[in-house]
This record gives sequence, structure tokens and C-alpha cells, in this order.
Amino acid sequence: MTVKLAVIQFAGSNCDLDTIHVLNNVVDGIEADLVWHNLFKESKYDGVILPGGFAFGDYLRAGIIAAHSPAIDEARVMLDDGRPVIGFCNGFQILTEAQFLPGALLRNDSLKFICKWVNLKVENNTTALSNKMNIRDVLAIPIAHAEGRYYTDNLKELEENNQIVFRYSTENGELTKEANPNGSLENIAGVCNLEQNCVGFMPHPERASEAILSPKRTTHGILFFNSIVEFIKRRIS
Amino acid sequence: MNRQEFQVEITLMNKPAARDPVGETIQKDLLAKKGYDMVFNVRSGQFLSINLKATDENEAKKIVEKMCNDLRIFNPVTQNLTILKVSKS
Amino acid sequence: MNRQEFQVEITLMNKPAARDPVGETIQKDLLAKKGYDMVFNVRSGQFLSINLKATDENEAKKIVEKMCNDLRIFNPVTQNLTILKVSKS
Amino acid sequence: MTRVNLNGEEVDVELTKWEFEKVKELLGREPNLTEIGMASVMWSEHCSYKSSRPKLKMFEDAEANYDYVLAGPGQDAGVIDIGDGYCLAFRIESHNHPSAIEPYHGAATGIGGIIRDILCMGVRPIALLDPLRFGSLKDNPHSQWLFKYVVKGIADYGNCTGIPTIGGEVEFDESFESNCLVNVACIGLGSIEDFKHAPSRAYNPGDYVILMGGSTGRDGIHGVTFASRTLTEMSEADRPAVQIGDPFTKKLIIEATLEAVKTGYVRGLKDLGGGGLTCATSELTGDGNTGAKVDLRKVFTREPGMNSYEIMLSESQERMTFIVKPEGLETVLDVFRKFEMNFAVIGRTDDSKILKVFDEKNLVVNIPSKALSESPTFKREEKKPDYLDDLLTQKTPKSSLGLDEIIYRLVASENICSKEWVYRQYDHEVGIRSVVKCGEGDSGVLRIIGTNKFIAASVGVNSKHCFLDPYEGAKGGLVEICGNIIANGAKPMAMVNCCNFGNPEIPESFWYFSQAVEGMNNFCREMRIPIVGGNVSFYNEDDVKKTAIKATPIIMIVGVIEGEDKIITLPFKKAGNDLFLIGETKAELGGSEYHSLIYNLQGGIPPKVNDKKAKATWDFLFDLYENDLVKANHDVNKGGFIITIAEMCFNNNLGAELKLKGCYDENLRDDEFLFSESVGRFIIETDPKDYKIIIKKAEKFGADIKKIGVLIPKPEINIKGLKLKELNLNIKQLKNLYDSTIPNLMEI
Ligand SMILES: Nc1ncnc2c1ncn2[C@@H]1O[C@H](COP(=O)(O)OP(=O)(O)O)[C@@H](O)[C@H]1O
Ligand SMILES: [Mg+2]
Repeated sequence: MTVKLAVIQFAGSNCDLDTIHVLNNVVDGIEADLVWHNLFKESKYDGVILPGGFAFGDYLRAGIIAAHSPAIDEARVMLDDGRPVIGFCNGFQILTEAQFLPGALLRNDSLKFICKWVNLKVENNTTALSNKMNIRDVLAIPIAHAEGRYYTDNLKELEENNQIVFRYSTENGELTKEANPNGSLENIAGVCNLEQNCVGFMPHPERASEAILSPKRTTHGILFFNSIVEFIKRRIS
Repeated sequence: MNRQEFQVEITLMNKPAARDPVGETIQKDLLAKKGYDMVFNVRSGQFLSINLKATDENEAKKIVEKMCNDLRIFNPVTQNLTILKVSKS
Repeated sequence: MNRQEFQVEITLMNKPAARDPVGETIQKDLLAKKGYDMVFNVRSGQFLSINLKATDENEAKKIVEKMCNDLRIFNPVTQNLTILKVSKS
Repeated sequence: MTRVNLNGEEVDVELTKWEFEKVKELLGREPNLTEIGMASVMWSEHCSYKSSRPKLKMFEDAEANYDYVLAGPGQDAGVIDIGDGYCLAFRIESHNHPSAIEPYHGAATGIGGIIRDILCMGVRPIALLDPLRFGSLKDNPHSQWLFKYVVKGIADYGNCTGIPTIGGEVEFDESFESNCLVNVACIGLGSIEDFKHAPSRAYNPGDYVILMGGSTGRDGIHGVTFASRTLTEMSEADRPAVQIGDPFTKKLIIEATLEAVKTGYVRGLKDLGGGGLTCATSELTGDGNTGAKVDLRKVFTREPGMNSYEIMLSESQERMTFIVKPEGLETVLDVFRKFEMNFAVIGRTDDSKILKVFDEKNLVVNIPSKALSESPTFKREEKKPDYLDDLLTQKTPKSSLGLDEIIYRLVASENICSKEWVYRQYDHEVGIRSVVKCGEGDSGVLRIIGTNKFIAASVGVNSKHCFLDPYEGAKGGLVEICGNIIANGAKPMAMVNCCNFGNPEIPESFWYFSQAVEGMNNFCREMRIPIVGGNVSFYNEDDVKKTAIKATPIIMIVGVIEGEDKIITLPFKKAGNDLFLIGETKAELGGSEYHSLIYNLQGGIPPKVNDKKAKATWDFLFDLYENDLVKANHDVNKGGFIITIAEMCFNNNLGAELKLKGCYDENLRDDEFLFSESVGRFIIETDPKDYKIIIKKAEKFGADIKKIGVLIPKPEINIKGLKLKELNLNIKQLKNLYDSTIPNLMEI
């Protein structure tokens, strides 16, 4: 069985084609369509991915204008009936601005855009984006963003509800300040909603799914996509 | 009903808990470059000047307030909104 | 000479002849699409609130102007500096 | 400025007396102000190359002489066929003057402009590169300001448009203190079909002329004239408002344009850059041998009340002109509608060979299409500067510093140290093609998805070398930049250049330009590298010191690697492996980082290129690659061979044991051997079992090669066999210095 995913192309998305490439040519079991944000209809899809980029230039605030796109209304239907709604990088920013996910993403504390490979520690392995991982796995994956400093005024609740899915760590899984590239609260890199079908995080799994692109020839990015497939399969069966 | 043109000026500033790296950096630069040690605090924010049609100043202000809330022009998790000024334009 | 604490609020905005893609996009892709068609223009800028010690309001203002120029907090080629307010803090 | 009598009135025009008469002659009547404005932008140095064209003519006709060159100089970008149905378009351009006064938007709009040039060829922009020049950062807030905001401008624009910046270079030298250099290059990839669909010409009468993208404002009128003078000649008040970049709109223009080209109805494509609508319409029709009628009032303007002069000369950003087949009009417009782009059908082409511009009913411009696109040229005088003879005879002074101390200082010098501070701010991975990324090799290597083909690209030149000898310096630049992609395993396929020089009206400045062009030309012919494009930026002068910048003929090379297993990378791989130095080291310390950093000396004997040796070295390396004999490779340049070794040690916690006795000419001093910047050298790592075969191959090709040592599993470099003493260098310490220089200068 193949699952059907939509990758939304907002005005200004720029990892849309990269994500489509990985979904259709690298990982198994997925058939993905690139869908212009004004034309998206949720009923055709098992899940939706909001890709990275600069939707509407990230003008005013990363993700805010895109959060008002008709695509988000469609995605809300999917959110409510438990289908995966996933955001990478700009997609994560959009999901927080649309209030699908708690918290906000602020400017990196260095005030600079940062493009580099980081390590990510898995904190919750039951979500739509992490069920193929083990807790405390450390994954190699790149980030590329200027507004990725995660902030919430509700940290306790997130912790209690197990909504923190990924944190930036060292290669050995330590949550140090040096391992935190952007000043995120408690090294938080990604979070989920209570139902765990909506997950967003700052890194770019589509850039970490082929050995040739990875400094250490890892393909950890694939785990994220496989998790989406698995989540859909479990949901359906 | 006669509609006129108004200008509403607003600022969006990070709440203290969300920090303000821009302000902090300017302040740090100031101290580093000396000569400006009389400056003891800098806060930064976003400024928007909005021109709109409304019947009066009160309505202009109301519209902007509603718009900012409904469309989340400011993010209530991290920011405060201040309406600085409403004037005829 | 008695020094007191002042607060100076300034904005840095693109000159009127220069474009402001941020304001344009907010107006066109957000406000207009969400029914706020009474808004016909949005200009964005940076807002800074600066606390400093000075002998009087005039000096406070002068210091801020000089500082913004010297430290290249804005570039007069593309931006205008406006002092919104000087007040005792 | 010239004062002329126009229809009985005295007016100032941006034309020489001679050019003004020429306009009158071409029209057979008095021109009006709009027409004069159009002539002055089209004939500005920036658009017309009036000083440089006679010289650039010497470049051979790449389209005629290389079967894989699809578009050569004169087009918006060079285009080459790389096989498998794909073509690459690439070009480089300067944005020096705007960046010197507004680094953020100046650099950003530079990126915007070069992206449009590539888009014009109907292909997707897939990579950016950015060779930059500033004054020293040390204790210099102005240089720090320029550097910080130029990098941020490039980052914000490139990142937002989703085009990775995959490489570049930065040099710091006092001659660039007030007139920094911001050159930007872009590479596009597409099918050969896409490229053929959309020439930058309007060949057919009856097609629609469509303007798409941003609105037209009063900004940037006479931007090209600004670029055609020195910074001081224009006071603050004269300076056109620097443009504000809008990368979001640009991203939509890219997508809308590519989708429009895919419809098959686009018959011509031209960006609006310098010279705005004037340049676009007259080049489209002039080069296409057609004419057009255009209605200015259809143009969507940003400000009310803009007159015809302003609309024709505005250089507002983010605009494209499309020439569209009549039957495809609605299809193309639907694409623009989908992306919510502004557009206007502003006219139609015809066979009149005349460009007629109407302001509603009034005919405001009536010029033969070719009149402006073919401009007059000037022959400039050249003279070798008098100071050079003295500089060339300067000797290295005595130093009280130990060689190891000098090496630690060199590795921390601004010109040698890591540029990570820069490229971390660039999204160099978007597009998922980046295989050898910034900092991982001498060049940027991209995969072409769907093939087993890779392309490599590198840019740069050594300005200090060019200052002493522009002819050899330009050739040396080619050797180095080719060397960069060769080090990663790629064969050089084509070159574009960006000539940054001083005022061409000064014979000494023009001499530099002339010499550099001859050097590039001779070397490229010898090596069979087609020159497929270029850009000239004159009038780069330090307005305080009244001197020209150091001559900077930036070179960009792209090449192809056939297969993933043929990619070579920089870091050392395995202890026990052999190290070879390929190429000859001569006493060439002129313009070296060693001279300038340790002695503050500009002079000495600069490196000279031996074409035959360079060729032999390259052929030898490719033969080694063919047989998979090379484990790591890095070309030798700034700082000399010892710096090269150190850089190769940084990644894998390895070190080197060097035995240098007999490895170099006995007449060389130790410092000459260690720090010479002789061009065309490489350090390679190989398996010891291949020693004999490697030496044999070197003999066969006539390449100079010396085994200089072996890799050791400790992070240190031990050097034996120098004349003075043994050296022991600590890699961790070298790496710390290498990494921390720019952050320390910029962040504290
Ligand atoms: N301005 C820049 N933009 C992007 N990358 C840069 C820039 N400057 C240097 N780099 C990258 O840093 C690395 C080292 O550059 P450089 O020292 O110039 O190389 P080389 O050793 O060939 O002289 C390369 O990967 C290069 O592309
Ligand atoms: Mg190199």
C-alpha cells in the first residue's frame, strides 16, 4: 500500500521540490503531490507536509501570513480527524502561527541565519514523525533558519504532556548550551500536539535522506518519512 | 456616513520573557564602542504605520485593534502590541 | 550638571521613495485577502526605545541622533530616522 | 555632463558632445529628453562597455569554436551543453558601488540582478557564488560594517529565493577600504529545450510584449550612470536611491517565469536591470531585428504622475519582460495570475525595426531599434605605472620571528583563515544538490539529480598578485580557479570573468585592465577553455586616497565530474598514506600573504605561470583520477604549501611527518619554500603501494612531483629537512587560530 501525501507550495516555499523528490524517489511507500496553497483539497490525502522556505517572504514574522492561507483551513480538517499534519522549518513556523502547535519561533539569538548539521535527540517516539525511532536516539540532520529559537510560556505543560519530540544535543545526546544552535528554550527543536498527529520541527529531513548529501553518509532523514507512513498505516488498520 | 483617511501607528515588541536580542546587541555594541555609556537600555520592536479609511479616529483604532487580534499581527505568546498614535492623514 | 534619565523612541523606516516589501506584502497578502480592504497602505519599520542619561531632553535627542549615525544603526542612503518621542523616564 | 542646446534650450545631458551629435545623426532630428535619457543609459560604460569592448573583442568566439557552447559573450549569460540533455547557464556580475554605500541592499539587489540574468536563459537558478573584497577588518568599523551587511544582504536574498550560495571567496586589502568589491555569480540548470525556447530577443513581429513583476517606481533612475563613475564624482545628493531588494517577489518571478516558459508560448525573455525598460525593449527588438510599439501608460507604476522619462529609465527591481506568441497570451497570463503577479501587456512587436513608445496617444520615443543597442566605443590609452619597477625589486627583509611563529600568524590572517562565519549564514544546501559544501573542498560540487553527473564551480583571483603583474596575475587566477575544481575531480569546461578596475580614462588603470584581459585570453586559448561571458566594472577608486583598487579580474570556472566515485575531497583520510607536492616552487614571494602580513610589504617577484607545466600537471592529475590513485587533493595558494598541508589536517585528527630534504631547489631559502605562492601546485594524498606507478606517470606527463612525507595519526606537523631547523606544529592550535580570526574581529 502506498500512502498519499500533499506537499503544500506556499508563495515563497523553497524546499517544496526537495521534499517531493525525497518522498517520491528516495523513500518507499509514499506518493506525493506538490499542491499550490490556494488549490489544496484535503480529501484526497492521507497526510500533509508543510515544507521549508520563506512563505510570503517571512515578512512580518516567519509563518504568520501563510498561516492565513486557505491551505491551513484544509489542513485543520486533517488535524481534527487525526491525519498527519507535519511541518519542517518554515512549515513548523507556520504550524505554530496557525496555533496547531504550541509556542513560537523567534529570531536566533545570534541574530544570524544558521546553516549547519546538528544532532537531534529523540524525546518522544510515538508521534507521527518519530514512531520509527527509539527514545534517546541521536540523529544527524541539518538546520537552515534565521527564526528557529523555540519559545513557549507553557513549558511545564509541554513536558507533562510529552509534547517535546526532539531536542538539540551533542553527538552523545547531552543537552548542552553548545549543542543548541539558536538559543531555543531547553534545546527544544520540535514539538507535537496532544494527539501527536501534528508535529513540527526546525531541521530538514529532506536534506538528510541520501548518503551522498550527508557529511557522515548517514540517512537518518528517512526515519521521519517512514514514521509518517507507519502512523498512517496504524491509523487506517 | 463620511469616511476619511486615518493613520494608525503601532509597535510590536517582544515580551521580556521572550528576550530581545536586537536591543541587547545594540546595547552591547554601544558599550563596546564606549562614548555611549550614558545609554543603559535599548529595546527593539517592529513598527507598522497603517493607513485606512474609517468614519472617525475611534473607529480607525477599533479596526486596527480587531485586525491585530484576529489576524495575529502580533503573536500574543511572545509580543505586546501598543497603539502609539491615531491621526488623520 | 544634573543628569536625568530619559527615554527616546525612534523609528527607522525606508525612505518614502524606496519600496517597503514587508508593508506591501502585509497589505496585499494578508489584510486585503482577509477582508480588511479599508486598509490601503502599510509601511513597516524598526522601532527602538532607548533609555539614557542626559542633562535635558534636547541633549538626549542629540545623543540618540549621533549614536544612530555613528554606529550605523540606520543608513541614511535608504532610511529615515524619526524621533517619535523624548520623555523623562 | 555636457551642456548642449536642445530645441533652443540649454540642458545638461549625460552624454559627451560627440555622443550627442551621434544621437542627432541616428535620428535625423533633435532628440527629446526621454530619447536623450535612453541614449545616455544605453551608452553608459555600464551598459555599453564603450571602453572595454575594443579589448574584449580579442576573446575568441566561443559559440563558433566550441561545439558545446550554446551561448557565448554578449548574451545575458553563457550557456554550455553538459550532456544528457542538460545545459548550464552562468554569469558573474559586480555590484560594487551600490554595496559601498548601502551594503545590505546593494549586495541583495546584486544577487537579484544576477538571478534575473540566468532566468532570462529559461533555466532554473541553482547556485550562487560571491567573491568579495573589503579593507582590513582590524580596528576598522567601516570595513566591519560593510562586511557584515554585504554578507547579510547576500544571505537574506539568496536564502529566501531558495538558491544555495555554494562558494565564494573573501580578500581583505586596504585598497578596497572605501570601494569594496561585491561580485556575485549564478549558475542555472535546465534542459536544452528550455533554453532554446526563450532567447533574449524578439524575432517575430506580432508578438505581445508583457511586463511582469514588481511595479515601476522612481527608484534607481540613472543607476547605471552611477556605476559608470567613481564614488566621489557623485555627491551624496546625486546618488540614486539604492534599490530595496524584495526576494519574496523574486522567488515568485522565478517560479512564474519557469512555469511560463514551460507552456512553450514564450518566445523571448529579458530582465529589467540597469537601464530598465529602455534597455530591455531596445535590446529585444534591436538584437531580434524587429521593432515594437509600446504604451507607457500600461506600465503599472508605484507612484502617480510618473512621466515618460521616468518610466523608461526606472531601474526598479524584480521586473521581467516577456515576448509571447499571440495564441498563447491567455495561457501565459494565467500562469502569472496563479502566482498573483502583477503584469501588463504593454505592446506588440512589428517589423518596422523602430521602437515607438507612446504615452497614451503621444509618440514620445521614435528610435531605430538598433540605434541604441549598438553603441560607440572609445580607444583608451594605456600606460604601465612607474611605481611597478621599484615594487618588483623589493626584497624580503630579515625577520626576528621564527618560522613556526610566522606559520601560526599566517594561518590566522584574515586572508587565509576560515570563512565559516560567512558561509554559515548562507543556506548552501537548499535544492539538495550540494555534495561538496562550503568549507569541505576547494570548490562547490553539485549533483545533477537523475544523472551520475556532477558540476563543480569556483570563483576568485589573487588581487595582490594582479597588482604587481596583471597579465601573470590573471593567468595565475585561472590556474588557481581551475585548480580548485580540478582538486575536486572536475574538468574545467568554461569560464566567465568579472573585471574590477579603476577609472579607464586613466592610462595606468586601463593598462591593468588591458594586461589582465590579454592574460586571460592567452591562457584560455592555450588550455582550450571557452570564455562564455563577463562583466566589467570600472571606476573603482578609493575616494580618500585617490588611488584605484588593486586590479581584480575575478574568474569563475565551471566543470563537470563524471561519476560520484570521481569526486575528490580535501581532508586527509588515513595515517600511513603518502604525501606528494606536485608542481614547482619558485622564489615567488611578491604579493604573498607572507610579505604583506609579516613585513607589510606589497612588492617582490609575483608568481608567473608556465602554461605547459600547468597543462602537464592537470593531465597528470586526471590520469591519476582515472586510475583512482588520489585520496585527497588541495591546491596550493595563499600562504603557500605549509598552509595547504595544515588545512588538509584540520578535519580527521591526522597529522603529517614531512621530510623536505631534496624536495626543493637548493637555492631557495626556507621561507621561500614554505611561503611562496607559486601557482599550479597541489598536495595529494595517496596509498604508499602506488608510489612507483605515480612517479612513473609523473615522468610520462612531465609533471614535477616530490614525495614530501607521510600522514601520522597525531594532530601535529613535524617538519624535517629545512635548512634552519626542525619545526613542530600543533594542529589544534593552528585550527583554533584559523577558526577564530573572523568571529573575533566581528563579534567582539
Ligand atoms: N564569500 C564566500 N561565500 C561562500 N563561501 C565562501 C566564501 N568565502 C570562502 N568561502 C568558502 O570557504 C572555503 C575556503 O575558501 P578559500 O579559502 O577561498 O578557498 P581556497 O582554499 O581555494 O583558497 C571554500 O569552500 C569557499 O567556497
Ligand atoms: Mg583552493
